[in-house]
Amino acid sequence: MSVPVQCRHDETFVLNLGPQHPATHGVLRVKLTMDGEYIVKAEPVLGYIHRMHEKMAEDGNFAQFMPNTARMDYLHALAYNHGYCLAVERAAGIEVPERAEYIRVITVEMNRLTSHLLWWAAFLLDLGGFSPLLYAFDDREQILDLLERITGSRLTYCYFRFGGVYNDIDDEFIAGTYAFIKRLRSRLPRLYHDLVTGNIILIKRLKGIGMLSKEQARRYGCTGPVARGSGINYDVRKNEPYSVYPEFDFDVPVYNECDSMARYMVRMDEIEQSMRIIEQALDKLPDGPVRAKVPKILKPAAGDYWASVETARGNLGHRLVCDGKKNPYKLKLRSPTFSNLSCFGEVAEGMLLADALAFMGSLDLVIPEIDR
Amino acid sequence: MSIVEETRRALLVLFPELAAVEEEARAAAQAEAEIQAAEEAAAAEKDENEMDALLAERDAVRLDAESAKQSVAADEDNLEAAEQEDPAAEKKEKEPEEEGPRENGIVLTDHASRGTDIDVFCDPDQVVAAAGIMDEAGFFLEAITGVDWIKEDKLEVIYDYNQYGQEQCRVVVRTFVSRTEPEIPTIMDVMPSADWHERETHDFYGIRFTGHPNLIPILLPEDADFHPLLKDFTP
Amino acid sequence: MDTNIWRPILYLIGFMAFAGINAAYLGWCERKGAGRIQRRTGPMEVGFQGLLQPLADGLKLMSKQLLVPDGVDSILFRVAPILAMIPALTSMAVIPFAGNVQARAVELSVLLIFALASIGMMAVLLGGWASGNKYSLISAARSVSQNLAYEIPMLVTVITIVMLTGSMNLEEIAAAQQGGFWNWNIFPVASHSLAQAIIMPVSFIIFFICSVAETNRAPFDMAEAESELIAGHMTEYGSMGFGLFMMGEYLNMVVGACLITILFLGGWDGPLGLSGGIWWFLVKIYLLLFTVIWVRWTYPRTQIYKLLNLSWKILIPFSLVNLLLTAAFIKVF
Amino acid sequence: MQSAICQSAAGMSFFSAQGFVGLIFLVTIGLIIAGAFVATTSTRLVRCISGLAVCFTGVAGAYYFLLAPFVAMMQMLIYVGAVSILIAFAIMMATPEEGDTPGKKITRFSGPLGFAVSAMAFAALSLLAATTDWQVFAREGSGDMHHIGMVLLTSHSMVFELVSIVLLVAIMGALVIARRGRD
Repeated sequence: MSVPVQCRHDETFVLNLGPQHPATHGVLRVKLTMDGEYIVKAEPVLGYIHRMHEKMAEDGNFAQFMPNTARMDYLHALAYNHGYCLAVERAAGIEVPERAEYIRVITVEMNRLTSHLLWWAAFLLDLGGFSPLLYAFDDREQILDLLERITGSRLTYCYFRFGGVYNDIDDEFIAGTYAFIKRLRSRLPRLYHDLVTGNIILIKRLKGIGMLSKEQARRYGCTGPVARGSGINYDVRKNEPYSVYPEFDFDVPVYNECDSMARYMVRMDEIEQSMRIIEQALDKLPDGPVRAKVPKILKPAAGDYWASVETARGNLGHRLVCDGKKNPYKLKLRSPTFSNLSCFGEVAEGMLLADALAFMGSLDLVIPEIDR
Repeated sequence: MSIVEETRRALLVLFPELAAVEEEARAAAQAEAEIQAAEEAAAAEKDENEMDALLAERDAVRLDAESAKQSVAADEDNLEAAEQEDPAAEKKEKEPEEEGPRENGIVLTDHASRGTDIDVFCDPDQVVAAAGIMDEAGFFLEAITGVDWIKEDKLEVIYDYNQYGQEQCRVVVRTFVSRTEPEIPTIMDVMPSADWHERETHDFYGIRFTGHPNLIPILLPEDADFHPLLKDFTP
Repeated sequence: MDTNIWRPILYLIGFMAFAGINAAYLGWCERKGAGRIQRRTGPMEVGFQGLLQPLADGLKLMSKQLLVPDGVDSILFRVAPILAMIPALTSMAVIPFAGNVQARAVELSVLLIFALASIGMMAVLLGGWASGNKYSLISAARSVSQNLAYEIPMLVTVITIVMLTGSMNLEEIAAAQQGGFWNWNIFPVASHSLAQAIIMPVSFIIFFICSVAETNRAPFDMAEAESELIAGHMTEYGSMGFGLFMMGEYLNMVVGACLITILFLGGWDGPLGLSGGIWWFLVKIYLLLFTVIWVRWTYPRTQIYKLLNLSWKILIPFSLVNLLLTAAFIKVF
Repeated sequence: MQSAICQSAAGMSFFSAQGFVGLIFLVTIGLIIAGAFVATTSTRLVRCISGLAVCFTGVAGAYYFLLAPFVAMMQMLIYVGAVSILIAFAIMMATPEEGDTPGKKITRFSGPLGFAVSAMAFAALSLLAATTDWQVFAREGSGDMHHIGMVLLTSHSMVFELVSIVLLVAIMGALVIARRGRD
């Protein structure tokens, strides 16, 4: 592992990593105090893309906030759709038809695949491997085409509605999804694992780098693959089942190594699990309506409600405080990466710059989601 | 014992009055149960050791509770609150959300309809103790946020805790602070993740977390002196 | 008036033209190759298969203003890109492309190339330092430590070749390997002992790795590591300043490939005893260049300390053992 | 080439091949002087190093003119490539607040003293240059690799060994400095 840092205060300098830096994937800035190439202190500075979505939620009615949800985590926008829908449906007591639930699960999982594929691509780019980016995009495009067919958009979806989804899926989508899963199944071991996962340089760069212990992960509130890479068996889909997830047979990959490689492996395994879920959901897909009858203007009973979903990055929570009127009195968004990133300062201390960037990449940051 | 129940008991430390009242009720209930248990124990010998341990534990708890009772007189309202949380009835009952300020205490909420399991309401100076209990119980901090109750002229501060166990148990700790002088101690020393959440809440609501070493804007611009989520905020 | 003077000058002009065209079209080849590797087409818009793309890029670079930012050391800032280019260009002068296709026959041409390569390192150092940018500074420090570390095994490996051939003249070294690949230094079964033939591939691998590292190519491109240091020493450069750095890099790659070809792959000698010529030489260097490009688009980047460890803990000991064994074999057999 | 040197020194036409070589010789000497000037007068350390590197390059050229191509190459390889870079390294490791503390010990004697010392050195070297019986034609092959190798391992082997001791001491010193603070 890394050589212990000798802190010679007179020889440190401050390096501004970002807000425009290729490895921060957006506009994150990290103020690094460096001793040579070793990091003495790392201080993430957030807020460069802050848009105050929570205030926007208070201004319009419940449905009007729906498009905003996709603008936060643009890589797993459907999970944000889902989380917000769950919160509002819980508040207003709306029942969702079963077919709609299945479609939700299918699309959310497909979106999770795109998110993980993009993460994989960008992570390899952080490590200096450029080609995997295009392999992953190749696959990702196929999902985006399929999703575009039924949702109408490719990135910032606004597909879910209170009480269902906007549009039913058709046979072509189902056939295309089956075909895609078959294709990804064949490419995954050869292209992804043989070429990249088994690569000695990759292993050397990730093994033992960015150790985030189980206790640290808990104290910083890490969730999602970051927590699962630290040996925490926590997945909202299993621990706090929502939608129709309990009906599917899937595993939660957990690795105990606590390093960047573990987080990498968790996500690679999750791709597998998501494909399993999609397949099962397509097999079991029931008939029926895809949208319940819901009044145009919702006025949920006063009170506060919480809904959590598992996004590609972890536990996304919506706290909805209602006062009986047609707009949310308050909407709190608990974004997973906000908590996941908060451990960066402590973990990056004493690391080499290159290792810290590898660690940052393994956290899978989506800046608009952190800044909201 | 379910994790919800366990956590609730742990949190009762915050409210000695409630704890005392509840302990009394439970002691009465358990005295009956003891007789039954003794009969059962005779039937199944291997259970005996377990029961001994249980009894010992209960005695210890009762001693604690009694000492607490001597120091503080339980008042009628608390008695009522405690009765609502009768272990037998707690699951079925759905706590209606009260308008306005609420009495301190612990309310169990229905997860399916609320998304939370335990709702704790405490004084501002108790949040650190609550965080300590949560930390000890292995919980992690999900979020900190505020709500501006402008009509009541109060700010609510909400702490969400969750845990990684297979059984679900989400704990909400709430407290009210005054709107003009919003101040609350920081829980950063207990939960390092609170650092950013508190800064964010300070950004949006202007709530000062006393003892926070670095309470500078995190999401707002560094020179921001406005708090956008206050209801009377005009851009 | 003898031709001795004009020959190098004419060659130098030729090399300059070659440097420009080579950098442009090697760049094009790299983009096309990367495109093939990544299942896309690469440049397609300008000209047939994007063949005029390098021209367009060159025009764009040349027509841009040479920007000298505030706070840079303006003299060194301007000197650095030239320094990246000149030594590589000069070392082309002593490379024998075929029997007598050589600008200037120099007795110590191997040494000359290494001497010039060490100046090339100054370019990165000065460019990184003069930019006054912290990323560039880190890049300068990295490239210096990397070059120092990799020059040692490289030189030690060259010594084995020099000992085998008994000459520091590239032409003589190449001439000694004529007559089929079994005479080449990479596996000299015919010209040297079998024991020597077994250790020479190791030398070749060491030399290849070192030359990739010396030319700052992926996976050893620590100095420009775009995801860590943005572009390292090139961060502050635009227009032809950047263009010169790029040309210097490609030219360095060519020089490295030429060296490997001459030292290990028999220079202009045709394999299987075919008649040699400059074409074989070009085929070999472009095959090597393709390998370097291939490696770049396949592997992720290593990390600077692992890179240095590779040199100090693996390559240097191996190359020293190699040297000792070679010396022993020469004495024994 | 020998002829080129003496002929250009004798003032042949500038446009002949000999004149060209003479021009290169003058450039070499110019490099040495300019490099030395920059190295000693510049206030920025990196420029000093660059000047030093230029000076070394010029010296390498001078060696080449002295029919010692091997030494010339080694001069480039070791002094330009390694020593200058090492000095740059040393500066990188040194404290950055160099600008605040330099040369505080300058007294009014410093200037005259420096002048006197350099004048004496200059006089001595000039005297030496003037009185030496210069051999215009160096012995053929005395500067090439084989000869140097033979000489180093036979008649001058003592010097060779002593050089290696110097290197050993240097390496140990470097290790001591590098390990400090990393206990």
